[in-house]
Amino acid sequence: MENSKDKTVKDLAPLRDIKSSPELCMSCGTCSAGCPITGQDGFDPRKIVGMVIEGRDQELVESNLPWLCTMCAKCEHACPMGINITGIVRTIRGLVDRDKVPGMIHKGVELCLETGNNIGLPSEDFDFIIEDVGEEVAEEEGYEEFAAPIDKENANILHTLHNKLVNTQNEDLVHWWKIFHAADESFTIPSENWEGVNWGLFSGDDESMKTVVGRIVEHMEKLKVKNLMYPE
Amino acid sequence: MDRKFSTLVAGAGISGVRAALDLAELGYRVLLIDKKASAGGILSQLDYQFPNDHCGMCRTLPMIDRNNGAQFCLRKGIFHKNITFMPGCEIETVKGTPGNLSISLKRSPLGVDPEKCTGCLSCESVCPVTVKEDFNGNLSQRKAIYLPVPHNIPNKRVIDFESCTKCGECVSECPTNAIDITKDVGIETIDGIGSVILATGTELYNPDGVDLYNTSKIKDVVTATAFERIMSSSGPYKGKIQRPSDGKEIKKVAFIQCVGSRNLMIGADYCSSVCCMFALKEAALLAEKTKSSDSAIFCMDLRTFSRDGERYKERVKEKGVRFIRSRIHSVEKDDSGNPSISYVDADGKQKSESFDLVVLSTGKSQNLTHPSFIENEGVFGISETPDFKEISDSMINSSFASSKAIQIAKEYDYETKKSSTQINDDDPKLHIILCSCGNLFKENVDLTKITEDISRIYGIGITTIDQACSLEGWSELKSIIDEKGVNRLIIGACNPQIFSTKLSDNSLLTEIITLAEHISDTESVDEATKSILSEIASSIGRLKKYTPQKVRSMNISKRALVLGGGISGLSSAKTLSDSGVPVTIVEKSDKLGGNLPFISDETVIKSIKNLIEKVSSDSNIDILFNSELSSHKGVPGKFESVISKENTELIVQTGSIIVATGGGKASFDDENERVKTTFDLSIELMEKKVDAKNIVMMQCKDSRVEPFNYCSRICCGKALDNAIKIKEQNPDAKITMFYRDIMAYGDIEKKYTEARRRGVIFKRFEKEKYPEVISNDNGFTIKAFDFILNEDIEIKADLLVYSTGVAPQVDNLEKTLKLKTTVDGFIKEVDFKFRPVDTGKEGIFICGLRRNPANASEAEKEGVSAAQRALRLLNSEILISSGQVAHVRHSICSRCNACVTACPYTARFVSVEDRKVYVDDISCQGCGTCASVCPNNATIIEGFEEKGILDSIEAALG
Amino acid sequence: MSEHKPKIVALVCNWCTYTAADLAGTSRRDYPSEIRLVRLMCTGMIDSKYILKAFLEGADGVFIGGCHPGDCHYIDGNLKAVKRIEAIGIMLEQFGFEKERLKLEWIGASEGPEFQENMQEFAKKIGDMGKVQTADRMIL
Amino acid sequence: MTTYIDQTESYKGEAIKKLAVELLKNNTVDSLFIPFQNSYSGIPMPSLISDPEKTDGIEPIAPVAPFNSAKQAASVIKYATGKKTAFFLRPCEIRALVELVKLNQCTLEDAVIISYDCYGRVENKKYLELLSSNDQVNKDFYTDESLQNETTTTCKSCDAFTPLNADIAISFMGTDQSVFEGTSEKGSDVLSSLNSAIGGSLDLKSGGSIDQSIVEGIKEKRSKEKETLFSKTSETIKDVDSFQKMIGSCLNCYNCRTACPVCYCKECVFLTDIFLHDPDILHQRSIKKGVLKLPVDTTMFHMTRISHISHSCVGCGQCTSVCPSDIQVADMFRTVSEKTQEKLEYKAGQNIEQPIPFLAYKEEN
Amino acid sequence: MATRSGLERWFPEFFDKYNAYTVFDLMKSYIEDGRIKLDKEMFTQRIAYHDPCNYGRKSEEKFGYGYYEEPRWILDQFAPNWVDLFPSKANGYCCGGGGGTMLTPFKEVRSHYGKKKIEQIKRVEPELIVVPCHSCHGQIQSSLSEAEMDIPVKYLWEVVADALIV
Repeated sequence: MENSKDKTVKDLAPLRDIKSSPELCMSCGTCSAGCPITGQDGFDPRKIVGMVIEGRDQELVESNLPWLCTMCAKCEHACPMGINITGIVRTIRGLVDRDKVPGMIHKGVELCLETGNNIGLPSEDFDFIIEDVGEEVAEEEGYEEFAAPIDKENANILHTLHNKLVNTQNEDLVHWWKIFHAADESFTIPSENWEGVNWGLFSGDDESMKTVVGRIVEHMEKLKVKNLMYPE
Repeated sequence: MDRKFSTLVAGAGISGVRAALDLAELGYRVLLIDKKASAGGILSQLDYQFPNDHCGMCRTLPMIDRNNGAQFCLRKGIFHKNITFMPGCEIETVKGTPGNLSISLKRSPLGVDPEKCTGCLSCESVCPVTVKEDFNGNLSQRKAIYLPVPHNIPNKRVIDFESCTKCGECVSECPTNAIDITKDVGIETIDGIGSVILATGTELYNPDGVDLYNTSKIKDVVTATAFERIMSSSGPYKGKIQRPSDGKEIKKVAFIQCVGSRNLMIGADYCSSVCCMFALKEAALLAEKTKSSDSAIFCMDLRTFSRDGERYKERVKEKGVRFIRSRIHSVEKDDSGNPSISYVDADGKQKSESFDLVVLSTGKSQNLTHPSFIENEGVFGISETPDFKEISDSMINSSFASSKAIQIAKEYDYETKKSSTQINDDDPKLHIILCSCGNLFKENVDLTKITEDISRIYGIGITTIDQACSLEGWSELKSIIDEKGVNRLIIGACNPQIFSTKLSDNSLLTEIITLAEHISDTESVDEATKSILSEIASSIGRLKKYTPQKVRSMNISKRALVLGGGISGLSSAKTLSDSGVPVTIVEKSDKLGGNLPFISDETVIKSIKNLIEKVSSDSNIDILFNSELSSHKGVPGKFESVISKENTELIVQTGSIIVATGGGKASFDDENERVKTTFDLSIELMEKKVDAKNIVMMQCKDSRVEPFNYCSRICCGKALDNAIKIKEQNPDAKITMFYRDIMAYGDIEKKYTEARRRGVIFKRFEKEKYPEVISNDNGFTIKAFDFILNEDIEIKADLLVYSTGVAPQVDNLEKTLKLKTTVDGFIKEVDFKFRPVDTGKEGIFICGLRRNPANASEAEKEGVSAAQRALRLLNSEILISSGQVAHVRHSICSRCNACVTACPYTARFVSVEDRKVYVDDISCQGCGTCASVCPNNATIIEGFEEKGILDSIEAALG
Repeated sequence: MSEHKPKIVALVCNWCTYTAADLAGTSRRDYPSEIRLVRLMCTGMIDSKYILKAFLEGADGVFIGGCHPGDCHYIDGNLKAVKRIEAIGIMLEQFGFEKERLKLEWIGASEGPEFQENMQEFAKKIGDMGKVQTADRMIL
Repeated sequence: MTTYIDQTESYKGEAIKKLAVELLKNNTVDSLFIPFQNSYSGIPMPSLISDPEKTDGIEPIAPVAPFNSAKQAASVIKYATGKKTAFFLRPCEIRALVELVKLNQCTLEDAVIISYDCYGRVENKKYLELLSSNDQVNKDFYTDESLQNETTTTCKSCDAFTPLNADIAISFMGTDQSVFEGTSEKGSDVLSSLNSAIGGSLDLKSGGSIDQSIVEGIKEKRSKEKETLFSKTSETIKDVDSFQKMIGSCLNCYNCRTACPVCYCKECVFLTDIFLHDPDILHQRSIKKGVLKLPVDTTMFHMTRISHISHSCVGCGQCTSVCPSDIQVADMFRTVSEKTQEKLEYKAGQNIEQPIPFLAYKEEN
Repeated sequence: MATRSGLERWFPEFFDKYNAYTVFDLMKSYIEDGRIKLDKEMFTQRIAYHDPCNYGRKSEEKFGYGYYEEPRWILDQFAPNWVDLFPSKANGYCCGGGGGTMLTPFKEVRSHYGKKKIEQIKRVEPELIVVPCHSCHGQIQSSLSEAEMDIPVKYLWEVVADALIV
């Protein structure tokens, strides 16, 4: 990890615009009152902030707590001190040894860095799926002209994809394509590094996150696309 | 140049009214304006006040020269001969210098001529525009032409031009042509004003549109003010305590504190100071009124920092109100449509609870500033920023501001007008004037029968005037008075309030009958006639037997005795001396300044030193060091005090006494040099660095628990100052503060925020569990329970700082001066809210720490405020008694002294010389309690002679 | 007893109940017109003779209205009156005046509706009781 | 407490007289306030005696009381003078005196109150009649039941006949002896200092034997009497017509109020301008009612008086005794007062520490 | 969210060269410019709309703008009977699948979250739920099945695509 070990979550967590550090917390309980999972498995946002203030980072890093949070920010929305609670959670997540990141998140990040998508789908499979689903669309009335544009240069819009659409729910790939088609929009899908989601956000892994975002910039340049449709 | 008004007071809320009355009572003419169409400010909406859960606002009214003001409920309006009230007015600009300010006012039209409006309601009935009534927290509706405060007197309508469509229906319907909808906002300039007092108050935070509270989606979420209206019998539901959505009786309420306060996200880094007490009061009232006990106050700290607040809180708790330490995220609805709230309870569990109603304790609106003309010389703000204050604090701050205005009024020699009209005491010559009010009374009352009967039985003449309220009617009325040589008059009209002010300067004795009260849609002409007849008869009875007393005057000893040379005493003395009143200060020690050695704020120290300097060099102020009051006698205006000074005794004659003997640190002893008090630490920090690394601060040491069950108000602020200072000196110092409630009211909240920002750790503890301290070789270990982390904690410390609170001086003055004290030994004021520095014994005032815990600037202001009250007595050479006071007929008095015990003002005393009972005219307020306990009418109240009352009862039943 | 319109004397304090009554009657009052208001500065001012006089002159009821405890302009005049009024009631009862005919109520200045309600209720109750025994009689 | 028993005298009046004289003679007190038979009036009148040589006429327990002497007693001790006086009073007179203390009309600082079990009194006229036929009536009254039957209605129905709030109480019901009991510290001190002044010749005992059942028996009889009387009276006054009939012949002479020991006003309110009406008022009343009986305000007077002092009524019956129209004022007063005092939880003359109900105010919290 | 914040953080120059649009911006402009036409008869059923945290609250916090009105405007164009959940928009409840929690093994906590959402949904009794987020879509579907409720969940662009008149 690039994070320097002598800095605590308190120092590392990004601040919101009003520069409210975790110390400002007056343990009022607004966050805990509003969080839907307060009390579940020992979760309590106020407690997390409290522990961060006291520098009890290690306990947090070793616990499930940062991973139970959906970082939905309902707590922050009402926090009278404007404390960036989700930022704190993400910072803690980032301090967790990568091999201890629970579930699929970090594995997805690694796969993405390696293969260009979070599920490690080989590109021939990808090409096949896109083409196949594209053809299905073209079979529908009114979409006869449709063909899924891969690596088309000078398109108006870059369209990245959510891995689950390619993998398990490819019937859902078609909706945007139909809309684009109906709107007579010129768009393109990159053949490599087509992943639209960026799990580095969830795992607290800035470096990987940056790499994945960088790929989008690359697409724009390489394919000479003018506009980006945010993937999510 | 017109130099009519010595002072313009902007804002007619309780602060403005207090300031205006301060000046008016000294005889200065005041122009009182308010942006709104009516006076009264926020208090006009509130029926109840902590600590007695009732009102008592009328106690603000003058007690000396009281006939100059109206003698009725102050919430219904303010009337004083020296106060001119202009509604719908705002200051645009202020130019010029003190003594000659030129003020331009923006005047919004009210649409209705108050001189002509009879309050007949016909305009309202035809007005097609219905809007929400903000007076009732938008829970009821009103027309575009309406009565701004439903209980106002007189009940003049105004037009809300924002919603008025100018359809003109009301104009043609008005029977007295009182309505004009053509006028626009105008600018009016008034010159020659001495000074301006800005008492525009503040605005309440508006929670509408905040998605957390959902006031628009959940009808049963209301603001605290709206809830007050719900509980008011003049409110939207006429006193039925029901909720807005479905009319269900309200039993269980959730109060959400800090709505709009203590919130950096909205720029509200302050505490609004009053909401906690407000919520407590409302919760108590609800519990009382509906016999319910399941309400909850959701708070962070419960800021009960006023003197009696702590005990009040406990009483509320006994009523079953819960205090839950959880700020609320948002309000939702349960499946049955009740508002519901999620919160975290004491053991960290999340709970969801439904309530009948959710009350938002809204504080002051954020980002308010004073208008720029506050910078102009001669403009005095009641507070530094638009602020919320507890009523007693407001009263004190108002008098602080008015004392400055009085200096200017004096300096520039504004005319004073004090009067006690001598009522004509010739043999009674009665006449009756009835207004037929167009055709209203002609049609509904048999005026002929009335005239005949009165003449037959009483031999008194009656004249009927068509419209007495019109100009012609008025002059006709006056000519009748002159013509008939009348000295007693009975006026019957639809709305006679008009006459009471018009006739008030006259030596006529007037009785006013509201004729409209006798007419009812369901009753016949005969009934109304009979009813009016008996009321006239009744008035005749009273007027005939009214024996006006000669206005009495008394020379006063124009000197004040200030007991105590501390901060409040000094400011009192200074204010009095500046007003030309010689002062004797009696100081127990050998120096002035009181608690000066315990103050660490450089600016405050400087200002106190400055004050000492000024007082010491003031030739008008005598200072007696090493002396104490040993005994006291006399009446207000003429007190005689014996001062003992180093084995000698001196007698001082003064018109007034100000008790400012103060108080100090509560006693605390600890040998260990690593244990300090917050006060001592603050002094130490001025000079040197604190070398401790781990500092633990413990609040409320032997404080807010029996027997010292009150909040000392200043310790939290001081402890926060200390913490910030230590952090400034040494950012790595670890500071933990154990607290029960951080009493960082008002802008002290900013210190609390700052301390946290600097990394001071705050841990709350419960009253029942004071953190345990274990001393060891290296320092201390403090054991406590952490409510956030839900675990026992141990904190090491090498310096332990206790906030030990303050205590009143033990000086026995309550016995010497016969004053009342609180259970904690503070001298009690007569009314905590509305007369905070009056002791209840006229002429004796109380300020500073002897009355309640206060910081230096609060004490200073109290001192000025007390001086201000004393000035009412000391401002002139003679005191003129008001009419309507009690007298003793010594020839038939049996001296049972029942009256002496009964008098609420200790205005009666038994003379040592002749054992007779005497009344002090100045203290007597004419309440008549003495007369009712006197079996043989040896005590009489002017204007309420028993004979007159008995005759009027007899007549009424004739 | 619908025909009988009770005569009621209401002794009210200037600060609270009188202003409440005033509020109730600012336009047209809808409390029974046989109520005669007698304004006094304070309920503490009420002499027992006033109550006796009213009953001896044939009042069917005497209503006393003052400020709520704690509200009294004169600190506690209202509370001082309570015992005295209670004692008169005890005495009157022995002379055959039903105790319901004398009523003491706290009505605050802004409580116009309360005043109205109280009056209606009191008038109704007194009306139902029938005429007071002193009515239409020569009382020595 | 010190008790002294005089076993030498069979007539208890004599024993009391002896004690009184000794008190004065030995300067234990400065004066005596005691019924005294002077050479002019047939009835022993309360007198203030300071010369021990002029004590012959003392008739301490003659069965008559020309008036309730509390007001006269109060006039002697209106304020402290340092002149110690022994007051020989009937129980009802002490009760009235206690009320007057509370009404600030006197102070007991200089007073020693001596009292005795009261068998009642006969009306003044009756007494003179009895006296004319029997000059031993004072003594015989205590042994002759037929004489005792001549006492007033009030006395016959008085169940508060034993001394309360006295400093020295003399029991003679239920015992043949005259038992002088110091019932207060002051009383005991008086007895002891008298004893030492006369060389210890007083027969001081720790207590006499009194047959309480006899006292109780009398009490029961009188209570019953009282009950009957009150229930009859309360029926009379409850109905306006019968009440008006009862007071119908009242002359507004105000004798009752003058005789009343607790009506303490210097001048009655009914003699002030409040009730002294102008002719136009009288005409107005007449016009309104058609007929106006004069003098006016009779009912108002009686009821006002009741309202003013019924809580302090000690039930001495003097009001009835003085009424020229034979109105049973006392019956009415006592009946109403009993209920009033019961409801106010106050008993006239009982507890000197308890203030008069609505003249004491509790501090609000 | 991740892409936009990543671009703003590490590639600020991106915005000099290119424009970036959210799904709402695109759909709204297609409709406004008349580039697509929608069938107003197709979605007349009661539709509940769910605000994803990322497009709403978090976008508002991070970028100063929350996409609350756009999706509602889009629904207004062809689905007259859509309703809001309560609370919604900036104070809405997370579906329970945010922050990558779909990928973690803490299913129980996730389903606790989901229950809150289901309660909200139940209260408005919808026939269809529309979301503009892949995570929310998946999480709400799984919460519904856990609650044994048979209500379809569709993407916002899915209903738009279905309503296209081509």
